[in-house]
Amino acid sequence: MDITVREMLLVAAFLFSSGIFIILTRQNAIAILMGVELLLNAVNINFVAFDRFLFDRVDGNVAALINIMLAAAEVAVALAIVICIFRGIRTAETDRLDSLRG
Amino acid sequence: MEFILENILSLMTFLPILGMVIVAFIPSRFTQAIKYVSATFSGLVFLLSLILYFNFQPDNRELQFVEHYVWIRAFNIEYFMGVDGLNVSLVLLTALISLIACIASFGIEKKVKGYFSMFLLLMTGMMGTFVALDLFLFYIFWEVMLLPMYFLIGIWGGPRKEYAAIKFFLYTLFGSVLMLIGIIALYYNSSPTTLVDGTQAAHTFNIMKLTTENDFSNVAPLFGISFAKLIFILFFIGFAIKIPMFPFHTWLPDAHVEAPTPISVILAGILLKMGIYGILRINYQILPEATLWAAPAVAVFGAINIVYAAFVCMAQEDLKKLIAYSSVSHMGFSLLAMSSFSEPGISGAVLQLFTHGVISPMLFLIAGVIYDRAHHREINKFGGLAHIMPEYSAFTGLAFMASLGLPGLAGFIAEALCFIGAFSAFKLLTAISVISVIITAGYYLWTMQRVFLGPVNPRYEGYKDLNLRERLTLYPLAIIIVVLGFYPMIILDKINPSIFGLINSIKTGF
Amino acid sequence: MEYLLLLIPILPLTGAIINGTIGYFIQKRYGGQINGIIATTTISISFIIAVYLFFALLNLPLEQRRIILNLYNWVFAGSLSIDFELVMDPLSAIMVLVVSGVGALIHLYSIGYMHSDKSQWRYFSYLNLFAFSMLILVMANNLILMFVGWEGVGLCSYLLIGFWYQDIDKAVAGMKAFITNRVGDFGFLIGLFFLISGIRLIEGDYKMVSLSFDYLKEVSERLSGVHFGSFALLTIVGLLFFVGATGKSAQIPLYVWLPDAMAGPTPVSALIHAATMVTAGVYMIARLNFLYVHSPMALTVVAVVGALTALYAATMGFAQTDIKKILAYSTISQLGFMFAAVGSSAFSSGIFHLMTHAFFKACLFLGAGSVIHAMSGEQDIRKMGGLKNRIPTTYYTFLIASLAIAGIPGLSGFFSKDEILYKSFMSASGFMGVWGYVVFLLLLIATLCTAFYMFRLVFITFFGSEVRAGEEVVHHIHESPPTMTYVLIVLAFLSIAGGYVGLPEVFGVHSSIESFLEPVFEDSRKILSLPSSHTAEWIIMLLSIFAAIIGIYAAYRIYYKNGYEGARPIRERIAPIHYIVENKYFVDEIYGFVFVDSVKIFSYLLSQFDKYVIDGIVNLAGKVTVLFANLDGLIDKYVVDGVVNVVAYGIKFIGERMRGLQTGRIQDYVYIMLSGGFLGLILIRVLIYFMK
Amino acid sequence: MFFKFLFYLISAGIIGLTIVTAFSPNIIRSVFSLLGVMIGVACLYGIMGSQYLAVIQIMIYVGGIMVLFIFAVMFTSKIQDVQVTNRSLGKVQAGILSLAVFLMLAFVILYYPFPQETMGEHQSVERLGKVISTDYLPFLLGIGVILLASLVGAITIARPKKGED
Repeated sequence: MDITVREMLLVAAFLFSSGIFIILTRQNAIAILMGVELLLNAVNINFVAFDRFLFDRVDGNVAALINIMLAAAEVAVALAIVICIFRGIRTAETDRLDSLRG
Repeated sequence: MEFILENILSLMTFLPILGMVIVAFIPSRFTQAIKYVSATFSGLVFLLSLILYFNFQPDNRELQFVEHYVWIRAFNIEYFMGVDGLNVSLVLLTALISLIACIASFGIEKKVKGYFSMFLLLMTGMMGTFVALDLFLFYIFWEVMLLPMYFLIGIWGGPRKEYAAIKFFLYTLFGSVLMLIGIIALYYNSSPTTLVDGTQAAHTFNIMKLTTENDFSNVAPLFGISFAKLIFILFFIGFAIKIPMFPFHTWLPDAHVEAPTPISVILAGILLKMGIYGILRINYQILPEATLWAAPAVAVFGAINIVYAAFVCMAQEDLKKLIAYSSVSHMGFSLLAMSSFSEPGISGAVLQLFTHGVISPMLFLIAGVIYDRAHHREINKFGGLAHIMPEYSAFTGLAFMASLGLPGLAGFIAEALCFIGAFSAFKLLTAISVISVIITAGYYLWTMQRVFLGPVNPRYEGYKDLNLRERLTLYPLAIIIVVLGFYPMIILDKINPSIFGLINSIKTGF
Repeated sequence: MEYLLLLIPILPLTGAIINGTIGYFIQKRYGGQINGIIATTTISISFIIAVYLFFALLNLPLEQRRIILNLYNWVFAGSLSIDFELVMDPLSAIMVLVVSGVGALIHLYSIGYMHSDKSQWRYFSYLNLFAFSMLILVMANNLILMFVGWEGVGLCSYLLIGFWYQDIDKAVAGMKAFITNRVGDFGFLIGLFFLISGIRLIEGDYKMVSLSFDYLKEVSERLSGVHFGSFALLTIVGLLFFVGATGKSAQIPLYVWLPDAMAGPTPVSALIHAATMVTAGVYMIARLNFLYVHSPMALTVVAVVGALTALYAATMGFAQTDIKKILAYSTISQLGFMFAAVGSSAFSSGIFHLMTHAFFKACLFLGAGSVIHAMSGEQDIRKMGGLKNRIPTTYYTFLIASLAIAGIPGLSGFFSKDEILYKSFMSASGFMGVWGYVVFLLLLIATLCTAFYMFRLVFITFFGSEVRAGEEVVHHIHESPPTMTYVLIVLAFLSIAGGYVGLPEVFGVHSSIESFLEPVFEDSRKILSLPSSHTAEWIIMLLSIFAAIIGIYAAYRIYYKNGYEGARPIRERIAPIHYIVENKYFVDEIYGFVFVDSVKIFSYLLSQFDKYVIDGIVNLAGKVTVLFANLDGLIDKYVVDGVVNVVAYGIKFIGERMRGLQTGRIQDYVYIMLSGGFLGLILIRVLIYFMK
Repeated sequence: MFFKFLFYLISAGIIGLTIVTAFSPNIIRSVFSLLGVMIGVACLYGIMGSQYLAVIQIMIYVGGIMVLFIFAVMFTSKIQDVQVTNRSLGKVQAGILSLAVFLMLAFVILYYPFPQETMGEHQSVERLGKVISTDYLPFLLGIGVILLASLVGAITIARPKKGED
């Protein structure tokens, strides 16, 4: 068993930057949410990795667990909003949602 | 049971807040649910107050059911609650009248949720004011009570509600500002002592400590006036507005006339009592010398209250205004009696708080009943109602008779004790005040005659007699009035020993 | 046995509660008679118990004739401890017998009299409540409890006078009665307060004080030494209590309510306003005899006022035409006799007259009720006449009672009135001095007047050839039902026999009522005794018989033939005086102006003062504050706000330049955020580099 | 060695699927590849010995969240013709920026002096359970409340208003 913490973290970092990339490029609100999910997963991997490789503790696991649950809550609300908006203006493109534009 | 008895005062004070939270979570469509939840919480508080009252040991002159913790250490503020003979009857009264008023509120239809939230908050404020024994805590509850009252009058009131609400608010706020100055002055002149957990404190807000460990008569004068006398005046004006004492009484008729019926009930039944209670608790206990100094003036104001308000009652056209002024007159009895420093006098004054606290709510409920039907309260426009609404008329008769001090009903014993006590100190003043016995009979019977007797006014034909809600509020009060008339010892038993202690402490300095 | 005492007042109370709560349904379902029967039963049982207790009392030795029931500690505050205590001693016993006995008869009578009324349940409830209050009044063993009854009977009187409240005049009459009584209570209460502070003065602050009559008797000796200013305490107290008594017992100056009180149903007038309630003042003074004997001055005032009232009210009876009002003035007059008696320290004579008066005046009122019943509600004697043969039972009983009140020998009124005349005469040589003769003379003239106005009434009403009323009324005239006539017969019998319990000493027998009451009054007699003279008694007896006969003869001369019209020549000759007397000396009008109107005006002025001056000051303060606030507002707007506005405009300017950044696109924000982050990082790195 | 191999395999899968997610113009494909990523992450947890977390990951992400995503996509478009545009804008700048982020993270990861790696005992479910139900109990309760509240909120938001279809 010689996986190192660095390798694990690199995978997470990749996920993280991919998430940012998705958020930056996509117009569709659902797609943006997917990017956010990627970010959260990357962070979770980090938590678990630190727990596993550096400290003999489970606090990171707990944090990851809470993160997952929060993500669930967040997604539920966010998708509800998306559906609500879609029903109103028949689009999920965030570019069109500029009623609040300054 | 053990838990309840140990925390009964906090429970009684904060249960309504819990009720308020629950009410806040009920959607405002479910008005019935809101009403029943509020009534349940009022009922619970009343139940607790009964437990408290019958577990109260009158012969033990110590404070009972004490809850005493350090609250804000930085300012030596303590969470200190307790009951003795002075406030135990008032706690019972508060719970009782709140319950009655809550039932009477079932008729409210406008913004029910907001109304009951405010109502429950008001209950907390009132209960807290009566049981707090730390000046700061007392002040907080005193102010907590003010806000809901403002909204209750200002939103659910009659045509001139804004004027009345603002008048009430400003008057009371003016009083409480003076009181706050007094509280701070007392705090900074109190001697070092220990808090309840044994830590040292340079100053204290604890009323009991201020009473027993401090003598304010020796503090250096302020602005050329003796410190104790100045503080006495500050507190006294603050409380006098609440009583209300002539010439600070003009908020009361307006507030009563504009307030919805249950709020009038609360105002007359509980809020007015706070003035007298505050004077007895704070002025009398903490500043005995100044109290002795001020007693003749207080007695004069009491006599003016009694006679002046009685005369003003004669000329009133509005039923509610008449009852409001009669409240002013009746609070004068307490004021006059307690400045005599005799035991019958002060016992009578405290008993008067209770009996008036039962009778005047009944009167306001009665005024509310007729207002609900006729939508006006002009005495001269009625006539012959006794024929249309016999049960209602019977209750009105009972309440009027009780209020004019008919022996055998609750009002008499209290008034007689007040007069007996006062007469030993102020013969002429009391004799003048007794004139009110005639005037009171005059205005009540005249009202009775104009509203209920005489030929039936066809305009009011077909009015329904009391409904269930009105019966639920009037019957208990009527029963209490009769029972207290024949057995006033229910109350007197509990208050007597403490009164004895209070008078001794005044007469011997402290 | 003590608990039987409690039953006496409680039974009528039970009746009152039953009739007051479910009586309405009873009447609706079974008819009003049932209400009447309930009420009558309760009070009758009370009467039976009272009789039993009376005999039980007689069986006790003289010194121990007291039954006391201490129920519970009623009021306790400071050094004041008042018990709820009932007592049955000879004085109470007589009062209880009169109240429950006459009361029971009148309840019975009412069943017939009220049979067509719609709210009999209310009537009988009030009547029973009255009986309860009156019994409490006479059985109370302390002043405060007595006051409960005292006010309770006042309340019932108010309720019953205004029983037919839809007639506003009747309602007003009730109110007048209550408020006039309250004026008396004002005096009574202040007297009470004086008494208590006097007791505190001699007992100190810490001795327990109960206001029971035994206790008062005990301290009365010491109290007689207390003075407030230049007045003896007991004089002040006595006079103030008497003020209370004038209210309740309709004496000068507070008698005005009683004639108006005749607005109530006739049995009520008989029970409350003739036989029982109005005698409460007399009872009170007799009960407090031990206080009064220490103050001859108070007693003198009582006697003189009583005698004045006796004459004054009798003269007012001359010109009245309402049958009930004549009887009302007669009652006031007779009460004056009683006060004269107790004022002359002849307490037992006063009580004796109280008792006989209860019989014959109840009989008269009920007779009048029967007449009114027969006349279909007509009360004006000018419209009556010749009723003798049409309603014979009523006529004979009425005649007997009239003879009794006029003081014809052999009937009860003669014995009691004669006793009063004699005692008041003797008091002149006792403590009263010349005032005693004044009282005696006034009473003697009043006796004459009594005989005159009573027989004026009898002659106008019952004699003459025809009834002076309309055809229909005449057609309806009928004797009353048996429940009413039997009561009349019983009362007429009592009007005759009642006097024989108090035969005068000159007949060589001992007055049994006087000896029965002896335990109550004997201590007082030791302090204040009247001399006795048999010669004087004979002479006075003859004088009073003479006066009565003159009065009756005068009435016969004037009224026998032509009824009311027979007095026309005299009336015309003294027209102005008649006018004044007919209008009751305008006392009502004067009182109305001096007290009622002035109070109304005064209270109106005060309320205006309250509204415009006191509240005006408050509102003015409010307005001034608002004015200041406005001024302040102006400053705020142009000075303080000016500065603020400059800042705000600056920010607005910048904001408008910056708003382009606010695209609303998430992507832009992320760009900016990340780029900013990087820039920040680089900046920090550079800074660190240079710091090193 | 087996784990190492497995790790590389999974990592490669994750990376590949992530790239598909990021670049596919078809949103359905994006969603499904994201699903794959999630499963991969769950496998990573498993490799690291947090079996419990792996199960949770699969249950919540795969079973819950991803299904939600799919539903959301379907609600916002007609399933037959995938009209839902998945346009991407400014790929170049975004690429530069995200690459910069990745490089920075990689730099930190590679050069940060991590402490000595310790291989503790298994991150057993038992241990996790103990910690959650003692030290972290309030958090757990709080999360529960938040979850409830957000679900209620989501329903309220997504429910058609009266008068609408």
